Amino acid sequence: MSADTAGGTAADNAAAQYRRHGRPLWRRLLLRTETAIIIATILLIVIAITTVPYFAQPYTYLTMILNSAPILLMLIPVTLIIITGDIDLSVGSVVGFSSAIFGLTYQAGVPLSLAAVIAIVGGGLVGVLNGVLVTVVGLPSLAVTIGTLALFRGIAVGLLGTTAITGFPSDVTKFVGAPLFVGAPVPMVTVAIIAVAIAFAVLLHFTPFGRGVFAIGLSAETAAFSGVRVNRTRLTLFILSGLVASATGVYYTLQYSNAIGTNGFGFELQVVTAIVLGGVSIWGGRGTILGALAGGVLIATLNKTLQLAGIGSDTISIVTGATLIFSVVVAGIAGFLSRRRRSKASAIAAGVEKHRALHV
Amino acid sequence: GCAAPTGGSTGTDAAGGGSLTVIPKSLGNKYFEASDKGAKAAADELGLDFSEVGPTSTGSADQVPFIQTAIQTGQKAIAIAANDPAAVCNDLKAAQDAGVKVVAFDTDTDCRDIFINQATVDGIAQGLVDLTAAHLGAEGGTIAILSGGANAANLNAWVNAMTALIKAEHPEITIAQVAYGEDVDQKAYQAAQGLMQSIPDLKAIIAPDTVSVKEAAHYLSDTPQFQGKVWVTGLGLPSEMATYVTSGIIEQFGLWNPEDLGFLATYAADALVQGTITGKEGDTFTAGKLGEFTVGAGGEVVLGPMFVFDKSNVGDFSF
Amino acid sequence: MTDTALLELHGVTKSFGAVAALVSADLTLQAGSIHAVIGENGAGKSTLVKIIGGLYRRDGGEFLLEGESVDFHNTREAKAAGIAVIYQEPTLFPDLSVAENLFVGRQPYTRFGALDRAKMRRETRELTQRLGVPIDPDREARGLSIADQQVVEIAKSISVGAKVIVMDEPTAALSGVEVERLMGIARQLRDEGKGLIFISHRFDEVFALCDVITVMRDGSYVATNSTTSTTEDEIIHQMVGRSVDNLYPKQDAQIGEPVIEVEHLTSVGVFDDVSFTVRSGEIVCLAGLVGAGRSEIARAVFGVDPYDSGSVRMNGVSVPKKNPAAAMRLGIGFVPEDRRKQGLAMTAGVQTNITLAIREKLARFGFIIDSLEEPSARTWAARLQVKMYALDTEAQMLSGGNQQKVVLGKWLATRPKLLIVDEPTRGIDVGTKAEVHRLLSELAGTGVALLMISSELPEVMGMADRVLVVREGRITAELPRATATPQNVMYAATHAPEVAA
Amino acid sequence: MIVTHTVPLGVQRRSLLGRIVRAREVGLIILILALVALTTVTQPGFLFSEGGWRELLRQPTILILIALGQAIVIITRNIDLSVGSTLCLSAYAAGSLFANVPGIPIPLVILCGVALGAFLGLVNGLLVAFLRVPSLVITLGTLYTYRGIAILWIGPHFIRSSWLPEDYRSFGTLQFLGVPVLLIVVAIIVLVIGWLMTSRRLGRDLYALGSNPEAATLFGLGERRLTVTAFVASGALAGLGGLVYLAIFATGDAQVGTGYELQAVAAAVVGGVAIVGGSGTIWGVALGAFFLATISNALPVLGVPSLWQQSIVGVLIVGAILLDRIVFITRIRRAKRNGSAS
Ligand SMILES: Nc1ncnc2c1ncn2[C@@H]1O[C@H](COP(=O)(O)OP(=O)(O)OP(=O)(O)O)[C@@H](O)[C@H]1O
Ligand SMILES: Nc1ncnc2c1ncn2[C@@H]1O[C@H](COP(=O)(O)OP(=O)(O)OP(=O)(O)O)[C@@H](O)[C@H]1O
Ligand SMILES: [Mg+2]
Ligand SMILES: [Mg+2]
Repeated sequence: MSADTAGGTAADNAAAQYRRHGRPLWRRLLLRTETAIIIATILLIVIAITTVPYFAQPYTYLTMILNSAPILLMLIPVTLIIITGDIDLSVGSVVGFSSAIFGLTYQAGVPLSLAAVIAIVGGGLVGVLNGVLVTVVGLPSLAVTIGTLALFRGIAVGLLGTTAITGFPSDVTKFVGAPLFVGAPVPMVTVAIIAVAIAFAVLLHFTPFGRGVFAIGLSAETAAFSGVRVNRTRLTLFILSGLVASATGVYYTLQYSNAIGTNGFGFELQVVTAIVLGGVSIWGGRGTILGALAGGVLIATLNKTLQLAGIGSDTISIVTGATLIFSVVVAGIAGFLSRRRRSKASAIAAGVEKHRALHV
Repeated sequence: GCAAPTGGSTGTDAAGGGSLTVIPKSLGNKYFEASDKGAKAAADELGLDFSEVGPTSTGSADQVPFIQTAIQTGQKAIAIAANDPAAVCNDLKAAQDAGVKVVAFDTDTDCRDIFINQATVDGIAQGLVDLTAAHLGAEGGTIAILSGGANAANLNAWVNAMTALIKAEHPEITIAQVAYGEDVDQKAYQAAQGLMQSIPDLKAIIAPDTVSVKEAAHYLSDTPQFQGKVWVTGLGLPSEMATYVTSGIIEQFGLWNPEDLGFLATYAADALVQGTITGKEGDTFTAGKLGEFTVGAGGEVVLGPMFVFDKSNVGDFSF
Repeated sequence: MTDTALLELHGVTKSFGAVAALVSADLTLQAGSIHAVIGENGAGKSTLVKIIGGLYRRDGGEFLLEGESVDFHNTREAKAAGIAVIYQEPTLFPDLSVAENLFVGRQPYTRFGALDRAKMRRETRELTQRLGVPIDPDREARGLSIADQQVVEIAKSISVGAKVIVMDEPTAALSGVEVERLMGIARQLRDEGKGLIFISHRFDEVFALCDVITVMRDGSYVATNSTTSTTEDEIIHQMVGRSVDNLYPKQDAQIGEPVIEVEHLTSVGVFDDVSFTVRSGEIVCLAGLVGAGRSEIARAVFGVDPYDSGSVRMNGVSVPKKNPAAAMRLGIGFVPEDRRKQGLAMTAGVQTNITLAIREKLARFGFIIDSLEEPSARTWAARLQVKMYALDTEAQMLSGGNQQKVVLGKWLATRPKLLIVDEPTRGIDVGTKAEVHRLLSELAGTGVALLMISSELPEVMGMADRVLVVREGRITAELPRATATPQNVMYAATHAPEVAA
Repeated sequence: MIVTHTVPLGVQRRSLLGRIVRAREVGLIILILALVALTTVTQPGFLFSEGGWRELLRQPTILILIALGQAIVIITRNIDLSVGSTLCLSAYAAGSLFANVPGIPIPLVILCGVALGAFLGLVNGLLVAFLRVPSLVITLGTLYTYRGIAILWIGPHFIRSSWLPEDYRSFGTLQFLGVPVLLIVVAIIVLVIGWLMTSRRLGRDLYALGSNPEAATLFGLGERRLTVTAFVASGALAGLGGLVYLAIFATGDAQVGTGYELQAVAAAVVGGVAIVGGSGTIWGVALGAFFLATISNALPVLGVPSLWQQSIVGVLIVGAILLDRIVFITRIRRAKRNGSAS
């Protein structure tokens, strides 16, 4: 209630009186999940370097990124989908699907690069299917992508059967896993991840299209009334997700020089985990690419640290789950306290927002 | 599952020796828990610093991080049963480049110094087919194969060998179908049901996978109508099969001693580290109580022939 | 209860963080009376209501119910104490049947321990009949008209035997007939000895219905007057601290060429063969009853809804179907009727909302950044004198009137050639209303064509150059300003076309 | 989904919804009968053999139980992804109780298994209700955590059929008038829950909450209590599912129930529960679960190659929801043609 405009003060000096932001900069920067996650990651690395033997080696970071590259790649477009309030659980199966197509076409004598293109296009088509079922037919994306999750995993397994296609040119597979330059702590794929991340970050945060994406997540109806091509946008995102996932499939196949139907099994939940850990609201409308990536990196670092500390993967999955819960619980408590101040109305607003909790 | 209820890894700091990391296909798998037990025993004898780590799932690349860790923590040797030989190859190579000796057991991979084979592929195929053929007798009949994971390299090798063998030596036997239980109880159970119901004159099922053979036996014991009609054999764990063998549902099934497998793998690893063997054909080394072994063609060491269990002995084994 | 008031509030305060919603609110409600609370948008009326209803807890002050001091922790307690609140947006459960909505939380059981649906059905039918609005008890609540939803809410409050019934802007979404019906019900309840609190921005209603009027300004009590002994001007003066001389500052604009031409627009089952044109500088009003299908027509023209046949042309260029983006490019703007669901992203900041519709225009080389958006957000928020703390204040934190201003700003920012406004002053106080009207006629003055949907006859009379009356999805009459009297409009809105024509 | 309904559509839905819901259950029954008939024609043993009949009727029981719980949660506009892990934990808990406490009464073990499930559900419920954290995130977290605990706890051990008392094992195959007792038990549970959801305040409140949480808060319906209740129910049913699993398979290791969560959601959706909450019937869900389970039961019998079975399941899931939607849309179209707008 800053500008007392009763009696019609001149518009421009009224304009001058509006603050740009309700909360001071430090609160806006520090009190957000992205920051918390990034800080947590850095802290973890520091602790690991000082306490975990063998951690402080380029090889650690190299392998860390190599192991998490598929997840980091896939989560980027899925982040946008979640911001619109939808969800795509089929990405893991798309990895297997494109891996199968890639392997089979290559085995059939198609040149590697062409095979890759075919596989990626295949993944794009899965995206089209998801998108059409969600937008044109109007089915909930959660249901649709659970279905396609089963479907395309099935097709991948069916296509390849017991065969594992392995004979990929070793120079390529070597290149894929190689460090950026001799002794570099990061592999080649880092470039790809960063490139994709920047492309999508710009798309999401600095284009009208991206503004539309957020608007859809905030209120699809309002977005539609504001000239956002809601369904077109959602369809586009599903296709992008399909393309990136299948590209990941090709990469994954080469990284482990092996095309089998089970490639990428269970990735979908890892992807969603990283994204929500990165502060993207599963209700849509809020989130950043940076945060989602940070979430992915944090999980990767956790795994690496625990493995080097000789802790078994059973404990690792507990830690992963606990971290995820902890992150939202902290946010929840923060919200709980601020709701105390901001009254129930916003609590109800939260309730309202909850409406979209599962409009996915 | 995991190594011990206490946590994913067990480290015993014994003096001298080298350090050995054993990476099973997945933690909590009964078969590999047994082999790891043997490996640990051997490690203690040899005074190796022993650790067993591995994934909880059997995804193709799930073992990779543990290989990387082994390299980083400067292990002297790795003994691995690869879920996906191709997927772990690059990192195993890296391990070898880093001077880590790589022993493959249970499942072979191209990137290793030596492969400890529980029994030759042909040996296993021969064993199972002989059991079945003996049961079916001269008039033979229709059989089915119920395997485990569709991508398990060793299972596929055995299945192929059996198919070839039957073609070659047993014209009276026809294989109607190869189904996959995917290492999941429920799937294996339903697959067994499917085979018995959908193949009218099914005489026998060969299940070269511990989960599959157990569930096949289980379905049989639940379903008297097929008892005596369908004969089930395969590779199973005595501890799991005991009930079915004692109740007469199952007459015979094969396996080797997984504890010995791990035991031998560990001795081989140690021999490699000590330099007593290099993994080339003709090398010989002694594996404690198991006696002397010779490295065969392609750097393969064979534990021994398949062991057949029946009423008389099934109770005597802990694994 | 002769002299103890039914409900008393003294010096009640409530603030939300930095915002002081209530500074010192007073209210004394007698049984058997209808008590109006009026004030500008943001004066604190709804906040007061929410405190009475137990949704908020007051920070300070007295709250007496039948002389007893009370302090509700939640809506349950308030209900139990005999207070029923009917919020502006009815809060029914769309998937439950009307009967179940009436009895939710206190359904009767048969002796077999199952819900006694027969009983619920019976009582629902009785209640709605008694209110003169029979509604099928087994019908899902989803899709009930706002008016019917309110009837259900009222029936609910009666059946729980509430002593105090609070209605926060119940008439905002209703048309004349429905308002009349509601008033009838209200009087009936008063005569049964209940105390009613009635919030509205429409003076005609307040004066027609209420016995006492309490005025609030900026969260403080101003005065309480008996309806018989006060005048509209006096009240307005108390409300805004100045006199609003002209509520309909209609300035005659230069009416030019047709901007939009709609021909034979038909959407099966919704509206039928709708044709009209709006010229530059002209204000055309779509009048009619709620449910007549005016919004649907507007939505179809703008392209959010599809239509089956007919054509829409902007300055001769045909506007593609079902494509708001294209319509906007051709210069159409649309202020929708439901600002919460269609006009605003409630959880987003004011800036985000204002610049949403012009994001493409603001972009440079296809890219857009905050600093490109801020200036226009500032300008438009200021030009409409939006009361807010900062540009990133969430829309849901603004009072109704200010929210509506943000929506208007959002669309004025697109600099439309044709602006469609659906119920532009719904739930807006006189002061702001006058502003909005001035704004709209200024807009017309600059040659913008205006298509206005309103259920408020005075507004229609005051603003329109031409009135198109819609009845059951058809345009039943076209009345130039001169002949558009309330009688004619209502007649056309309620009678078959040929009679009206 | 976030497709917005403009008023006329909304109006349509109201008048049609009842019919559509009914149509869905009928549709599912037809689908199931068709599937069974088809399979039986090709393999009479599928139905007309003591073994086939039994499996047909008892295999679905596990999925039905967890789908019921899932449905209750989804109806309140939440989701529970932790059911698979919960099932695993309670199955092993029961198993090891039998093993370690010789002669422990079976009902007590069942009670413990269910109680454990309910407790795990309670944890989910409390986190979701009191911190207003999206259930998808919380239960995704507990999916990992519970599974990790299971692996850590169970480790190399596994339930050996020899652990279980003979009565319990035979319970899996026990039949009453030719119907597996397991199915009878589950059927009773379905009826009870169905009755609770349709004819008791609690059930209606759950629907109300999912139908309009904002109104529920304004109304003071006890949002938190209801949310917690729903998750406890889901956990308890998953726990019971674990006990049924134990009875049927008499075995189990740390991987039991992996991936059940998505099956349960699929079953609920196929059974007609709107993912946005507020609508859907328990009967529909039970049928949906039965349908999905029967698919994976029938495909091997039909002799479909193992490797292609999953893709067929996928097609059928997508097909089922798609079909349902198409029926819905065409009905609206028809209704609109008839101009029954209002
Ligand atoms: N939950 C909230 N958080 C912060 N500020 C709030 C909240 N609710 C209301 N306000 C502020 O308190 C003031 C009073 O709001 P209120 O809704 O009571 O006004 P009102 O009289 O109902 O206005 P209208 O006539 O438009 O409904 C406004 O300035 C509003 O911005
Ligand atoms: N038949 C109906 N069923 C359900 N709700 C209705 C119906 N008709 C109208 N409504 C409600 O009343 C509002 C106005 O009705 P509608 O838009 O159809 O006609 P209108 O003449 O545009 O009314 P308004 O004067 O509100 O613009 C709608 O937004 C809707 O919420
Ligand atoms: Mg208000
Ligand atoms: Mg309207």
